[in-house]
Amino acid sequence: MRLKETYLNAAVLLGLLAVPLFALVTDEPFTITLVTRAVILALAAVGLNIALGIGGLVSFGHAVFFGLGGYAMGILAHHAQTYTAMDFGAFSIAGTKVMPVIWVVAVTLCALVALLIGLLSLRTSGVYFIMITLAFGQMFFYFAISWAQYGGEDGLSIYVRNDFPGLNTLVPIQYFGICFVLLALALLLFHRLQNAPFGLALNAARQTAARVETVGLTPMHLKLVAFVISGVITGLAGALFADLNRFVSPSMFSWQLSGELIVLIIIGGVGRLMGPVIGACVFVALEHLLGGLTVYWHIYLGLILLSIVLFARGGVIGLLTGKEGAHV
Amino acid sequence: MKHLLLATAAAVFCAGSALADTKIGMITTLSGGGAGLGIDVRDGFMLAIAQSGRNDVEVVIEDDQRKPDIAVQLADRMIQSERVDIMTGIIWSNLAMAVIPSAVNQNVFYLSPNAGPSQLAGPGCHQNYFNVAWQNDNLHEAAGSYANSADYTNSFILAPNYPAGQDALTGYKRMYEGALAGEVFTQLGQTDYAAEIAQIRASGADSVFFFLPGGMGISFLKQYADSGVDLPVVGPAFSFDQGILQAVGDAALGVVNTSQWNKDIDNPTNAAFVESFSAEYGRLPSLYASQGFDTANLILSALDKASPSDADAFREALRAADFDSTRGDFAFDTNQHPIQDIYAREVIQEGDVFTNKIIGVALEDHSNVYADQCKM
Amino acid sequence: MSAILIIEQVLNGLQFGVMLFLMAAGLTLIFGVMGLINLAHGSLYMVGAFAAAAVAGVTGSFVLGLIAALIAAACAGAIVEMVVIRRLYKAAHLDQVLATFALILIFSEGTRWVFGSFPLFLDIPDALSGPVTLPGGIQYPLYRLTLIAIGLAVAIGLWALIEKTRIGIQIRAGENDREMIAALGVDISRLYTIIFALGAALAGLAGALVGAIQSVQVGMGEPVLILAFVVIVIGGIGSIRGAFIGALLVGLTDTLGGVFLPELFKLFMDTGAAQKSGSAIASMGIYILMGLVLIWRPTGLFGTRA
Amino acid sequence: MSDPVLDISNLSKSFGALRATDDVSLTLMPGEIHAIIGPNGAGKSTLIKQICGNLRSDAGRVHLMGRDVSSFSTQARANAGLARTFQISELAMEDSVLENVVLGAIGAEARPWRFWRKALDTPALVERADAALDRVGLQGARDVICANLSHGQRRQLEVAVALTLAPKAFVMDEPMAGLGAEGSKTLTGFLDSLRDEAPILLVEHDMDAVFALADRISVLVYGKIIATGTVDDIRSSAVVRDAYLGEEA
Repeated sequence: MRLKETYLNAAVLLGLLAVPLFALVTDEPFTITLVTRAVILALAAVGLNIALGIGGLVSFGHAVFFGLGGYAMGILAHHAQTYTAMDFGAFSIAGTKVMPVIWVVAVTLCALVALLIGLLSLRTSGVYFIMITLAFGQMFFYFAISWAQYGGEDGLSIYVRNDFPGLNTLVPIQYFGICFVLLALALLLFHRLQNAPFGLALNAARQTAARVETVGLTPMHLKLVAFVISGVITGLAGALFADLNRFVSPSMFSWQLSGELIVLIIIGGVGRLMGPVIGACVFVALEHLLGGLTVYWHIYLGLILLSIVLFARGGVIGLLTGKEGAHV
Repeated sequence: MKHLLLATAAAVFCAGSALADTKIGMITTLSGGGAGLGIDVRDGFMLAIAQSGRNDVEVVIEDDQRKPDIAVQLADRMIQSERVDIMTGIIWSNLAMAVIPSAVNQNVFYLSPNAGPSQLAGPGCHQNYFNVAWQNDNLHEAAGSYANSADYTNSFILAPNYPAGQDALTGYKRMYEGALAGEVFTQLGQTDYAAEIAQIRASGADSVFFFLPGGMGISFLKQYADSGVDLPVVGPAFSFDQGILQAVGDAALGVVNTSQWNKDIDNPTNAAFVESFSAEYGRLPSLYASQGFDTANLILSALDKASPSDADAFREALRAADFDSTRGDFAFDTNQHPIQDIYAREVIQEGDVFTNKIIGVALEDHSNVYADQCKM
Repeated sequence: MSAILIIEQVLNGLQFGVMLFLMAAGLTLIFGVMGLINLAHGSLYMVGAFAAAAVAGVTGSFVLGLIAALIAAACAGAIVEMVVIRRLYKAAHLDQVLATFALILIFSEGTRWVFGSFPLFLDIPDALSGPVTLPGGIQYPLYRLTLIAIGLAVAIGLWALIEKTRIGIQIRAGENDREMIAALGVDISRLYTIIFALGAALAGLAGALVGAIQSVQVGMGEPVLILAFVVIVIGGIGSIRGAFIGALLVGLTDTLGGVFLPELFKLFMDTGAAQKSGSAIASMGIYILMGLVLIWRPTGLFGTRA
Repeated sequence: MSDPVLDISNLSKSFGALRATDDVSLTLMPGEIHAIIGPNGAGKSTLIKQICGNLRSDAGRVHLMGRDVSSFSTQARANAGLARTFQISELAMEDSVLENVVLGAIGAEARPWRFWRKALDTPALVERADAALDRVGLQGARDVICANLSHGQRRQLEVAVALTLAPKAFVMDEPMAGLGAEGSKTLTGFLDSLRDEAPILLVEHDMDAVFALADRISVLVYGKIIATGTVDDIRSSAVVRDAYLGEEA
């Protein structure tokens, strides 16, 4: 039985909506929180999937953007709840607890940093690109650990979730709604972008840079723009993740997190629209179910990942639809 | 074998029947780096629950993998789905800061068996938050006090560059009256201390104070012992607990460290605890195990007087601290952190086993400097 | 800051560097010949340390422990190569990263399952313990001097192996042209297994040697793995010479940065702040170094292939 | 006589001691097919890379339509009107034939910064692509994934992508390589019809094709052009016979 990818995608999205609604009826608020976590991780991975799946940029440092988004939220909310202003010498900025404002700040910050990291990193390729992005991740990680003003390695606690006009974000299903809508928007963007001239050119640049140059396009520019868009979406996910936990810490910058984002995509299917979503759901479910069975659940996670690489190229989607994913 | 079975019971562990009246959620570190501490706390805690023979207390145990976001997620689950009354178990300050403020605001009681960050002792204190171990500064303050009594006048001090490390040096300096030969922040997770040891050698110090928890301490002590620098070393108990000492070996012999507990504290509760813990798990208890054990007994003592559903009465019962602590005298200060003796211990060898022996009291009936800042 | 202290710190940096080289050499060989990114290299380091600690604990002999470390790591490497890695040579880098990441999880939790969560004990042999006095009155631990000597000996040995032996010729041929060696009638899969086991043995050796002065515990491999990757990327992936130079650069930068940056900062800020910011920047030092090298030379110092 | 479309003067490139190309000059006139032949290792690939901007020249200049493009990148030369096909197909193998040709159309419009509307639903792009596919006779394989194409179809697709660029000049690197006799013949006929659209600089090993197509032939040996002339000139040239054919014998 080979499924058509469109049906599979629709089923996954519906499932993602149905589970929390069912949990709402049966009064299982934690299940909603769990699904929200999967949705946010999926959003981060959708971002990475633009760079990695379409553009072939194996960024081992996407935690930079996840963490930046998180810290943008943490710092703004911290100043808002302590009624202090951020002092930049010549001027100062008040904090805020309004989510959309925080998102705009997070997204802008991530765009700037992605532009800078992209400009420097895209001079390299292959393994060197993997490693230079890792290096940037480590720089941010160590910086965050020693940044005592914002908690250093202890991180920053935000005692109540930030506000969204018209909603009560502390109610799990409402916060889930916000995250789900943003994920849906990101998926729409991914889908349009992948099929638009930009995506087509970027996808070709992953496969053959020489061809793209020969038709008069510059692969480096395509990849840089992809990297920035990618970083922005992952950054937005970081801000949501921080709000889900009401907490930010340097672990959001860790290389393990960068690795996990890659893992999510591979589990689902590289370059596939719903790959990150399926990957995130599978990952969170495994973490939850296996983690409940044994403290040695990492062994089983390892075995599952290994089997995916060895026997299921193309991830879950590849397995179900019988089509391999993008080669990176 | 029994402890292996316990170890796999990460999901739900029922001490009694399904009739449980009180649900306790324990989030602690059982896998990955630093799992030894969480395992000790859990084993000490469960020992006390088992010894109480009560069948109306259910303990839900979860592994946080030492990741703050996982801990937060587990806390959400315990509060939202399991609807626990009391939470405990967190080992690390950063995880504590992630979980505790929001948990106690959701009307859950939290009793810390290990971490005691200063924010939660001072302005961030809360009527539902109790610390049964120590405020983070305590053992470092005791080390500073011990340094005075040992007539050290020129200490070289070092700790990793993160909040707990910075607090450690502040705590030591708060009590220590001598001069500083040097003050160094190492990298978190650093494994090689040759550079720092060379600085110590060149500094002209007469003593060394260090706070390097976990594997960092093992590395430091082994390298220090091999360096030929033979200045006396003091530190908090974290690098000298029962789990770590065996990995350090000879290198730790004779080192003085400060702790609120040791297995030779002379009281019947402690003697019984050490004996029953060793019998149950086949290893000597560590201070973490004693903290877990005390936390459980404090909860049990309060449950005898009131139910957590009557929050005010239960809180009063906890405040009274009317239980037999393995540490002897134990009381809560106004910010619900312990007032207790802190001892200086020396590392000795008993047969094949490295362990600690009390050599004196470093600070008597010691509380913490943050109590004044706490307004409840 | 006295000259003695500076010399001692340079020695420390060297010692750190040569140990990193043991890790990086295997990693870079495996990449150079097989084109494989092996994240599980740190696990082989851990296997070496645990094998040494376990055997030294039972027999009381450090040398036996070292031999056990070499054998255990080489065997683990060979088995992993034959069971898993072999299927990945033609796979994309991304698949290799994921598969070897999965191996880390399996190795780490497996080790914890067997040995428990508490660190193991492994000590310096008596004959090598304590400091010696070097010319100029420098007191330096004998064991660390031994590590430097072993590291340099291994470097020379590797050079000789690659330049002077039959297998070295095959390795060099493999780096230049993979089809070529098959055409020459070399048993490729045997050659790959040998190289992988060799790299693993070097990592295991490093784990055991370093384990004696650090803590032998689960997860000890990952920080070293990251550093080893930094080393081979700086040196240029596939180049043994690059790995050697890169290892020394990283070792020296890390050690000297941690010592001298805070001193430097003290010139223009107060002691406490200088300590904090100095060590914060020092902790980023090697990554900054790597970033600069790659921006200057996108394929590392001695790298050719991208 | 009109001005050359492509004017290459004194190009040189050395790799260490090896002089891959040495003071190469040649022109491509409107409407002509100018073939470059030479034994293996003569420097033909190097010369193409220099002309197309993949390799920086040590010396010499390249003019396209009278404009000095010597300092241009590959992309800029493509935008200026230079279309290249590759000896070993450089195609997006995971994509369909249409997508590959649409890529050319996107490049021709030099507007990749469109993020929303589907490329395959954009009439201007698809029409341009379809026209090119029609010309090379690949319309039937429009939706086939490139990796599933036959070798010959890939060669056709290479040319189709070049056609979408509506170039001023083609540079073709052994388009006949690997084609059977039948395929060569078809492609020869097609290239013959292409010369009116834009002149072709043709590097080719297939002598039958070269003699059938070329208006002029240049012979490259050891990085130097030893002779340029009509088919008959070259056939009868003693120098060429010695240096080139002699070597093959």
